[in-house]
This record gives sequence, structure tokens and C-alpha cells, in this order.
Amino acid sequence: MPEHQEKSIVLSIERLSPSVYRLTLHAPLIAGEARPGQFAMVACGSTLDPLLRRPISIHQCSGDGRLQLVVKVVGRGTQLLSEIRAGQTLDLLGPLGRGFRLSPGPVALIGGGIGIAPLLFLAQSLMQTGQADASCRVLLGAQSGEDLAPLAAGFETLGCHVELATDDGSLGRHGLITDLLPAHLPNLGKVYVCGPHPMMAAVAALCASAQVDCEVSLEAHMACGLGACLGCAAPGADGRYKHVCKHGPVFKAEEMAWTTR
Amino acid sequence: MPEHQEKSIVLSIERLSPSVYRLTLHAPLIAGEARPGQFAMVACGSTLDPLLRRPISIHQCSGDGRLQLVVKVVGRGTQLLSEIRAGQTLDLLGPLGRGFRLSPGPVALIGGGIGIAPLLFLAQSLMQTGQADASCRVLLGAQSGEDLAPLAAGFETLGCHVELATDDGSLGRHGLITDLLPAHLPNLGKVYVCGPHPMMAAVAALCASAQVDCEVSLEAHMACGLGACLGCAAPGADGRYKHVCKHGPVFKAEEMAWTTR
Amino acid sequence: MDNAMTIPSQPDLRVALGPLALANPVMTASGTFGYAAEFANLVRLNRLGGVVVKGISLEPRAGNPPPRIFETAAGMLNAIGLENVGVKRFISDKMPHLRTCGCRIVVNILGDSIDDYAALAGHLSAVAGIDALEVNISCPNVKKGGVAFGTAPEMAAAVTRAVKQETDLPVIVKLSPNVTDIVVMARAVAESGADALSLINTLIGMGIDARTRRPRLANVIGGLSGPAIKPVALRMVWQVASAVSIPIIGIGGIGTAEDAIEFLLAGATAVQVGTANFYNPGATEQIIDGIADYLRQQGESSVQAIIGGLRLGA
Amino acid sequence: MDNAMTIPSQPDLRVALGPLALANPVMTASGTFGYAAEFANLVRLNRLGGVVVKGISLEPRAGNPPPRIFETAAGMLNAIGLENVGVKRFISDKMPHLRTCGCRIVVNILGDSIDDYAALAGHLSAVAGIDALEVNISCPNVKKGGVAFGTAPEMAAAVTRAVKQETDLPVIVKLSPNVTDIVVMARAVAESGADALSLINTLIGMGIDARTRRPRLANVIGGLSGPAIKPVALRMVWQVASAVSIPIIGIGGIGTAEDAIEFLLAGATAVQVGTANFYNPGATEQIIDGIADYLRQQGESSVQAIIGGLRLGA
Ligand SMILES: Cc1cc2nc3c(=O)[nH]c(=O)nc-3n(C[C@H](O)[C@H](O)[C@H](O)COP(=O)(O)OP(=O)(O)OC[C@H]3O[C@@H](n4cnc5c(N)ncnc54)[C@H](O)[C@@H]3O)c2cc1C
Ligand SMILES: Cc1cc2nc3c(=O)[nH]c(=O)nc-3n(C[C@H](O)[C@H](O)[C@H](O)COP(=O)(O)OP(=O)(O)OC[C@H]3O[C@@H](n4cnc5c(N)ncnc54)[C@H](O)[C@@H]3O)c2cc1C
Ligand SMILES: Cc1cc2nc3c(=O)[nH]c(=O)nc-3n(C[C@H](O)[C@H](O)[C@H](O)COP(=O)(O)O)c2cc1C
Ligand SMILES: Cc1cc2nc3c(=O)[nH]c(=O)nc-3n(C[C@H](O)[C@H](O)[C@H](O)COP(=O)(O)O)c2cc1C
Ligand code: FES
Ligand code: FES
Repeated sequence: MPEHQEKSIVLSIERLSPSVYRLTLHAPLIAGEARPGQFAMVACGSTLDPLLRRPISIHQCSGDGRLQLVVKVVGRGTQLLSEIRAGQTLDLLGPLGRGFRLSPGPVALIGGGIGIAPLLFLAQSLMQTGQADASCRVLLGAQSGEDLAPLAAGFETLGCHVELATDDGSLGRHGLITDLLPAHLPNLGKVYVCGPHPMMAAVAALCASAQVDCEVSLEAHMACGLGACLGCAAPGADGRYKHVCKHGPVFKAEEMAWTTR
Repeated sequence: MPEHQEKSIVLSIERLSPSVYRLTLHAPLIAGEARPGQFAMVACGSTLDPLLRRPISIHQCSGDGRLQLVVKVVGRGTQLLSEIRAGQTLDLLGPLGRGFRLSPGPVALIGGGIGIAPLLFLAQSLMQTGQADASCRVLLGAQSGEDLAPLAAGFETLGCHVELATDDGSLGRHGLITDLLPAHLPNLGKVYVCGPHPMMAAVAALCASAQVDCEVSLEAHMACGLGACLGCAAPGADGRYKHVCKHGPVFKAEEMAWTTR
Repeated sequence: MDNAMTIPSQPDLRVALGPLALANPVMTASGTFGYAAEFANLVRLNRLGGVVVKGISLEPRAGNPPPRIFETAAGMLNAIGLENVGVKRFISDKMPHLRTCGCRIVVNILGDSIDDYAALAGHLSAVAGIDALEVNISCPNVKKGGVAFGTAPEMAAAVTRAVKQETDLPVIVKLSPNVTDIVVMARAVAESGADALSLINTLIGMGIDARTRRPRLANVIGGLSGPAIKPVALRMVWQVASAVSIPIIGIGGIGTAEDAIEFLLAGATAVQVGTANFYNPGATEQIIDGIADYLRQQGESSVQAIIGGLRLGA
Repeated sequence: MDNAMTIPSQPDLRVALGPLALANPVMTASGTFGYAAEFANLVRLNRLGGVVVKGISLEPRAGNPPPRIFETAAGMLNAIGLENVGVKRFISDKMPHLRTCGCRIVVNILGDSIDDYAALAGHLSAVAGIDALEVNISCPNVKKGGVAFGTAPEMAAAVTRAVKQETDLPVIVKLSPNVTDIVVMARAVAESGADALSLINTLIGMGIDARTRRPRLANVIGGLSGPAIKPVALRMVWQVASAVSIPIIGIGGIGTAEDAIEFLLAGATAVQVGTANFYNPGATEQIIDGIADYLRQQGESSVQAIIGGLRLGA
């Protein structure tokens, strides 16, 4: 899977919630090869400030070269991305990293906040290849319903069974989505998770004690996204550092050290 | 005349030629006080690159708070200005510097290239206050007709007598606009000039030998526009440095040293 | 209904640079705020912790030929050449307005020799309205072949002692960052009696116009300032704060309250805002307000609580 | 119709770093291009003047805990901590692909002691496909209390001599900019037999997260690179080029052909592109093409014509 530096064209940008935007791009080279869980390094501006690209997961791809990203505004780079307009170009580097390893059987997809974004692509692939069926559980959480609803859309039409939770109780269950996991664990062959670090640590621990396979999608500050700068180190279970951009961002939960962070 | 840091609203942006744009802004504080020949320091982007504001002359002001700038794209800062859209804000610092000293009598306004921009404001003031009449000569030059025509518009309707010249002969006389000056000099009380440095030097020399008052509007690299950084030095006839942003940008030609640059 | 109860009280922003008490830690950096009058329409000068004026020498200086400034990535180069009106005209022409500013006035001094610095200190000590001297030692020592005072600890120490001897005003020594070990310089100056340290002055840089093959500055080399240098400045402030006990004024690329707070956390007692005055004349007031907001958010009643408050370790 | 007549001929881009001939002056900087394989899909490696690989030590190094990088204004801080696979695995795992790149391969070496550097040079001299060594002296000398080799002229000279003694490969010494006088360092290294100089390595900087009051890097301090440092790098290259006669590789914030040309004009014979590989992986090829375009526009038939071509005076 070669990486490409591709000047994509912005087809549309939609505001999904006060801080979340969906960008639809024409990026045939990257869309043609991306796998669920992979990401792109996105150049957020045309000047030297901000300097570095930002890692953004691939949200969806289509056969006709369209690629979607979902971006939450948290700082300057993502702010600039939210201000882009249809017709402009966006310089992408991708597809990057090692995505989810799809395997057949009963699964759960667990997403928190903007970490839900890459899971739609994963659910599509699992359902369309028949590796998952209607037993597929999708557990999604966020701060509030306003944040959660737009990110949670799309999973049900794929035929997954969706459960929601919000911190403020405004949509779905009031509380943490991870609280819903133990009830399902005995029936699961594998769990895929992407979200805040504490949430992934909790899911990894639950899966470890239930001896269920678990894959986590980690975050790290990245400069290159290519395995060259060695900036994106995360401590592995073996005491060595893994590079999130190259060895991950998706790791088997047991590969990583969960206590040292 | 106090300076203001004013977040103006972009009312419109028009492309006048392939590299020249006219911005119409709502900037009541600055528009209310600007005099011909003064300028504003314009923040060209929202990030730290480019860092410094760019000096741009006031092209026109209206009583209702509208202010116009005419910008020629020559580098990154002016490129960013050309990409601004109606509804956005533009951070201005102005009005700055010492403008033209208007005085009654027969005058010529001589402009070259983008240096024509501040002369419209000057012509308006001269004509509207009755300090100049139909004898007012406006000699304007540029590379080509495409560049010159949009900048030359507006002077004739004020009642001035306009003569044009282009380097390529595509509009008006083929050659330098300064070639037209000697014929008029005997009848002139004062000459105002803004354009490329060699053009201003030539006009200053002609006026000096004809003993006609001449005011020139100089350019310099500027950081503050306020007389604080001392970055915008230009050598004066007395061997001392003048600060273009504060003592100028408009100087009496005889104040400046014309040979040392 | 008592609305006042829900408004958090204004945090205490006062700090002291040794003998020099400031209403808040935000000052302007020498050479970037003129003699304050230039900004009087844009900044409420009486809100500032202090103003440091453009460097003053014994005799007026014409400065370097243009071009004197050049923009770089998130920074700028300047080679003003220490243009200034000289100490006499400074006192007669500039001090009257400065006395009306309503904030601390610090006079930045520079010279070609130790005697110059001493003479300047003597002159200025007698002038009403001056609250402190800031000694710019980034200048070349003409008697020592043009090596900058600020790059040799013995020379920096000698300047400090000479100035201290001539004045009772608080003496702040402003360090050059163009050295192998900033701590050695800071210690030399502190041990020679300086009341406080300012750091950093500009890094030495250069620009070239590829098209014309000429230097971007007539002086060829110049001082690099602005956000680009902030990481270097912050590192030096932290290193020096860990090594000396006199108060430090942090300088270098400060444009926002967050920037200023980083320097305070690193151990600076106050900060100076330089290049930011050019691209955002409102910067100083915004920084003062932003520090107060930050302290409220963090539940701190005084800025003292965060000075040197960098948290190390796990 | 002979179209070829209207197409200007390709300027000669070849340069020589002493004994090391390059097809063009554009190399990649150590630590920013991995072992070249990471960029193989994005850059035609055989177009490059050379690749300098990530710094190699005798034993593998794990590097620093995260966070290791932090973005700054037009720059970045890194504290990778010299993570590398060690010389043995470098030779067995990385050299096979590197031999296929079709460009010059330079191995950057680093150590804790002079013996480390010497041993590395010995090991690598026997390996086919290595065209030169680049000695990173910005590392702490463990035996001298952690003072960096690159900040003391005698230590830098000793490392240079030790490496030269162990190898017949061209030896490039890479200077640290964190010194008072870069010319003193350059002279010491040149007189000790270095074939060429690389400058600059990163400036030392720091970042703090105001919200958490913690350092932005787990290592607290790190190396500042990127466009922010270009003016400092350019100044040092110019100063050194005016003082020593061995060839210089200019490094620091180079991201465009214009940047590269500025370094050549200042006196560099070649350049290395570092941080720009991250934000624009196409940078190196664009720079090579851009230099050729520039030479054509300026009517020069060879890049040699512009090296050191800065025009001073009126
Ligand atoms: C593999 C991967 C996939 C991601 N996918 C998405 C996605 O699909 N949608 C989305 O909105 N976000 C995603 N992120 C997070 C996104 O990269 C950061 O939110 C973004 O880089 C912040 O940039 P900024 O300039 O807006 O914020 P900054 O102003 O740079 O910083 C704001 C905050 O974000 C943190 N941050 C900065 N850079 C990074 C970084 N490189 N990685 C993680 N945190 C960072 C900072 O520490 C700070 O707390 C992903 C991150 C990774 C590593
Ligand atoms: C008092 C004054 C009034 C001006 N009025 C106008 C106007 O009405 N319309 C207009 O289009 N331009 C005007 N200019 C020129 C304008 O300021 C420059 O074209 C602009 O700053 C270039 O910025 P840039 O980022 O596009 O170019 P850069 O990429 O910074 O540089 C491109 C070229 O412009 C030159 N340049 C850069 N900064 C300046 C500067 N501050 N002053 C002069 N030249 C500079 C550079 O040396 C270079 O040759 C005026 C300049 C001054 C001093
Ligand atoms: C145009 C200009 C002029 C300066 N003049 C002086 C000076 O006269 N004396 C001095 O000690 N520092 C001088 N400095 C240095 C600043 O006071 C400050 O130390 C430096 O710019 C770093 O801060 P900054 O990044 O916030 O600008 C000058 C800086 C600039 C940009
Ligand atoms: C992430 C990173 C890792 C680096 N690792 C090394 C290294 O191993 N050895 C070395 O000599 N320089 C190393 N450097 C320094 C670069 O080679 C280069 O000298 C410096 O980054 C300045 O160039 P730039 O501004 O183009 O990046 C590293 C730089 C970065 C950003
Ligand atoms: S981001 Fe550079 S190695 Fe991972
Ligand atoms: S631009 Fe600062 S003094 Fe003129």
C-alpha cells in the first residue's frame, strides 16, 4: 500500500455540531487504497504556521474517489480545516499506518467522541464483507447528544445494533459507554475501540480479563506520519517504544503498556 | 489625529486586473480621519506567518465609514489579502503617517503603477476643496493598459485632465509618463508623485531644476508604522535618516537624499 | 440580588523585581515601543507594568542604512544600528511625556565601553521619573575588538559593577542569547550586583535575497525576534531561573497571555513584550487581561502563585 | 522544426564535498528522513544528491518517553533521545535497501565518548555502500559531565581526529549552533582533518503547557528545527564560509528552492532538508527542480557559479 501526497479537492464541508465538521474530498489515489483505521496527514494551512500536518482518520471512502474526514475543532489546525470551502484544495498524505485487522465473528465496535469517526468505515467493511452480521454491537459515547448524534448516524442502516451513552444523559444512557460492555463481553469474539485514552485503557482491561481480543486505535503527536521522525512513540508491553504512525495507530491491546501513561 | 486598531468588515473585493484588487471595508474610525497620502498597516492573515502587517495606502474614504484599499499582489501578504472575502474581518491600524500637504494652485499628480492608488483620494480632496481646478494634470503610467486602465478610472469624472502612458504602448503614450512632465512644468505650482523610486527621483530632479514644489510618497519596509521600531529609515538631504512611517510617507522632495539609493 | 458575589475577584497581579515593584508583570521590550508616546493612542499606558524605552547612548546615533528590517518565518530581523537621540535629548525631549505614563519607566542603556555605561548610569540617576536602568550588554566592546560585552562573563560582570557603582536605581542586566552557556553569563552578572536579569535579547540571524544575491539587511546580519525564538527564550529563562536567585524578566516571542504564562511558569517574575507590539499593538493589554483570566480559571488569587510553577516529574 | 533549440539546457547541478561528489546539492538531514525507505513511495530517491540516515550509535537506544515532539511557531521541538537500532542492525537491516537508493548514502554517527565515535567509524568503514560519515557532535560527552562535544573546541577536535584515524571515508562534522562563536568550532574541526562541515543542528528550546503547567516534552528541553531557525543557520553558514576553506553543507529551515539558494549564496556547497520533509514530503525534489529553474533564469550554466555568490557592498 504505497502512500501518496495528493492535492485533493474539497467537494463539500458540513457542520455536524458546533465543533465537528465533515469534509468530503475528491482524493482518488488515497480513497482507492485506504483501509479502516488508517489515517491521513492533512496540511491545515498554506503558510508556515501551523507548520506540521495533522493526523485525521479516514471516515469513509467510496469507489468513485471520494473520501470523507470528520474533524473536531480543538486547536488552530483543526480550526483552519473547519474554515475550508468547497472548491479549495487540501494537501493529504495517505493512506498511512496500520488499520484494524478484520476477522470474522461476533464483534463490538466501541467509540468515544471524535474516536467514533474511523469506526464507520470499519463497520462498513465488516458488514459488507460478511465478517460481521446483525449481532455486531456498536457502543458509542460522547459528552452530549449534540456531539453524539451526528457521529452515531450511519451505523444502524448498516444493520448494526447501536447503543448510545452520554456524559450528560441528553442522549442514550447517562454515563460511560464502557459500562455497557461487560454485559456483551461473553458473546464477543473481538472488540475494536477508538476514543479517549482512559476509555481505551478501561476497555483493554475488561477484554483482557474476559480473554476477548481487543484492538485499540491510539493517538500521539506526529510530525511525519511515515515512521521517519520517531516522534510518535508509545510504550509497548515489551518495554520498547512503538511508533503510532507506523506500527499503529491500531494495536492489539496486549501489545501496549497501559499503566505507564 | 489618533491612530486606531480597527477590525474592519470586508464589504466587497473586486479584481481590477490579474494582480490588482480593490477592497471596500467598513472602517468608520479610520475612514473618519484619514487624509490623502496616509496609509494603514493591514494584518494579512490570522496566523504568525506572515507575521508583520503590510502598509497599504488609503485609496478612498466616504463619510459613511467606507474605506477602500487597492492592493497589488507581489508576495505572500498581498496574496492573502487578495483571497479575503466579503463578510470577513480585516484588522487595520490607521490612519498612519503624514499625507500630502494640500495647497491651492495649478498642480500635477503623477502616479506610476500601484502608486496611483493614493492619488485618487488626493485628487478628490483637491477638487472638492477647490484647491485645484480643471487645470489639474494627472499623469499616470504603468506597464500595460490592463494594469493602468482600472487605476486611472475616476480621475476624469473629478474634472482633472488625465494623460496616460504605458511601457508597452498598449494604452496612452508608449514610454515613460515622466517624459510628459517637462511640457507642463512651467505652468505648475506643485507636483505630487507616487510610484517606483526611479520615477520619483526623475520627477524630483525635474521639479528641482524648474523650481516647482514637489511632494513624493516613499516606500520602505515597515514593522510598526508608528515611528517606534525605527525600521523604515530613508536617508534625508541633511544626512540624517527620516522615518518613512512617521515623517512621511509623503516628503517634500528636497528633504530627501536622491543619490544614495 | 447581589451580582457582585458571582463575579470572581480580580487576582493580585503585583510583582517585584527586587527593589522595583510593578502593578503587573507585563512590560514592553526596549526598541519595540519607542518612547511610549508612539503607542499612547493605542494602549492605555497606565495599565502596563512598565515601559522599557529604546536603548539610549551617551551621544546620538544615526543608526544603520536601510533596509533595516526583514520579515522571516514567524519572526523578523532588525539591524536598526541602535539609532537613538542620545541621553541629553532623551532627558529633555522624551522624559516629560514618559513621566505622565502612569507606569514604571525603565531606561535601556548601551555603550561602546565600560566608561560609557558608567557615565550613562550617572547621568540618568539624577533624572526624576526613571524607575530602573536596563543594561543592554549585547553591544560590541570597541576596546576589545568588537566582541560583545554579553558574550564574555568577565566583561558582563565589569559592566554590571560599573553601572551599580554609579547609580542607586535598580539595575537590570539584559543578557544576550548568543552564548554557549547562558547560566555562566547570568551567574557572572548576578554575582556582580545586578538586581534583576532580562532575557533574551535577539538571536543573530541573516537573510539573503536570492534574486538579487544581496543581503536582506544593509548591515548583513541582524537580530532575530518574534514568535520564532520563543522556545529558545523559554529554555534560557528556565535554565537561569534554576541557577540564580535574582528575579528574571522573560523576553522573546511573547504575543499572548499563554506565552507570558509559560515564561512565568518557567521562573520569570515579569515579562517583556517586543515584536508583538508591531503586529498587534493591543498585545500588552490583552496579555494583562489574559493572565488575570487564567489565574481565575486556575483558582489562583495571585500571579505570585504561578511564578516558577512548572511541574516536573510524573 | 527543432524544438530542442528553444529548450534551455539543464544546468550542471554537480557539486563536490571534498572527496564526495554529489549529483546535485540537495540532501536529506539526519533524523528527518528515517533510513530513506520511509519515503520511497513519495520521493524518487535516485534524484537526491544524498541521504543522511538517522543517527546511529554503537548499541541500540530506546529514546525518550513521549511526548517527544511539539510544534512551535514555524518550527518544532524534538526530543527523540537518539532512538536508533544500533550499528549492527543498521548494517544488517537498513543498508540493503539503502544500497539500492541510487544516491549518496551518508551515515550520521553519535556517541557518549570519543571511543564510541572511533569504534563506529571503524565498523562502518568496512561496509559497502556507505559514501561518507557525518559526525553528530551535539551529543553530551558522558566522561566530561555531559557537556556536549559540540560546545568545546578541544572536544570537537578530538572527536574529529579519532574518527579520521579510523576511516578512509570522507568525514563530515556536524556542528551545534548552541555556541558563542561558531567560527571557533568550525576552525577547530577543520584543522583536525574534517573533509566537510554540516551546520546547523537544532537550537535548544523548550515548551510549556500553560493549562497543565507541565513541559511539552517529557525530556523538558529539545531541539528546535524548521523555518523558524533559518535566519540563524544562514548567518552561521555565512560566518563559517568566510573563515574556513573546507566545504560546508547548509542546514536549517530549508523548505523551498529559494531557501536552498540562500544557503548556497552564503557559501554552502550543498544543503540538507530536514523538517520540511515532514510538512512537505515532496520538498527535496521541488528544491532540486527549483534550483535548476533559478540557474536558468539567472543565466548560469552551473550551480558552482552561485556558491558563495552573495553580493556585498554597494
Ligand atoms: C491516528 C490519529 C487519527 C486521528 N483522527 C482524528 C479524526 O478523525 N478527527 C479529528 O478531529 N481528530 C483526529 N485526531 C486528532 C487530531 O490529530 C488532533 O485533534 C489535531 O492534531 C489537533 O490539532 P490542532 O492544531 O487543532 O490542535 P493544537 O492547537 O495543535 O492542539 C490542541 C490539542 O490537541 C492536541 N494535539 C495536537 N496535535 C496532536 C496530534 N498530532 N495528535 C493528537 N493530539 C494532538 C494538543 O496536545 C492539544 O491538546 C487523530 C489523531 C491521530 C493521532
Ligand atoms: C506607505 C506605503 C504605502 C503602500 N501602499 C500600497 C498600496 O496602496 N497598494 C499596494 O498594493 N501596495 C502598497 N505598498 C506596498 C506594499 O506594502 C508591499 O507591496 C507589500 O508590503 C508586500 O507584501 P507581500 O507580503 O505581498 O510581499 P513580500 O513577500 O513581503 O515581498 C514581496 C516584495 O515586496 C517588497 N516588500 C515587502 N514588504 C514591503 C514593505 N513593507 N514595503 C515595501 N515593499 C515591501 C519585498 O522587498 C519584495 O520585493 C505600500 C507601501 C508603503 C510603504
Ligand atoms: C526593532 C527592534 C529594536 C530593538 N532595540 C533594542 C534596544 O535598543 N535595546 C535592547 O536591549 N533590545 C532591543 N531589541 C530587542 C528586544 O527588546 C527584545 O529583547 C527582542 O526583540 C526579543 O523579544 P521579542 O521576540 O518579543 O521581540 C530590539 C528589538 C527589535 C525588534
Ligand atoms: C525529529 C528530528 C530528529 C533528528 N535527529 C537527528 C540525528 O539523529 N542526528 C543529527 O545529527 N541531527 C538530527 N536532527 C537535526 C536535523 O538533522 C537538522 O540538523 C535540524 O533539524 C535542522 O534542520 P531543519 O530545520 O531543516 O529541520 C534531527 C531533527 C529532527 C527534527
Ligand atoms: S509521526 Fe514520525 S515516526 Fe510517527
Ligand atoms: S515602521 Fe516602525 S518606525 Fe517606521
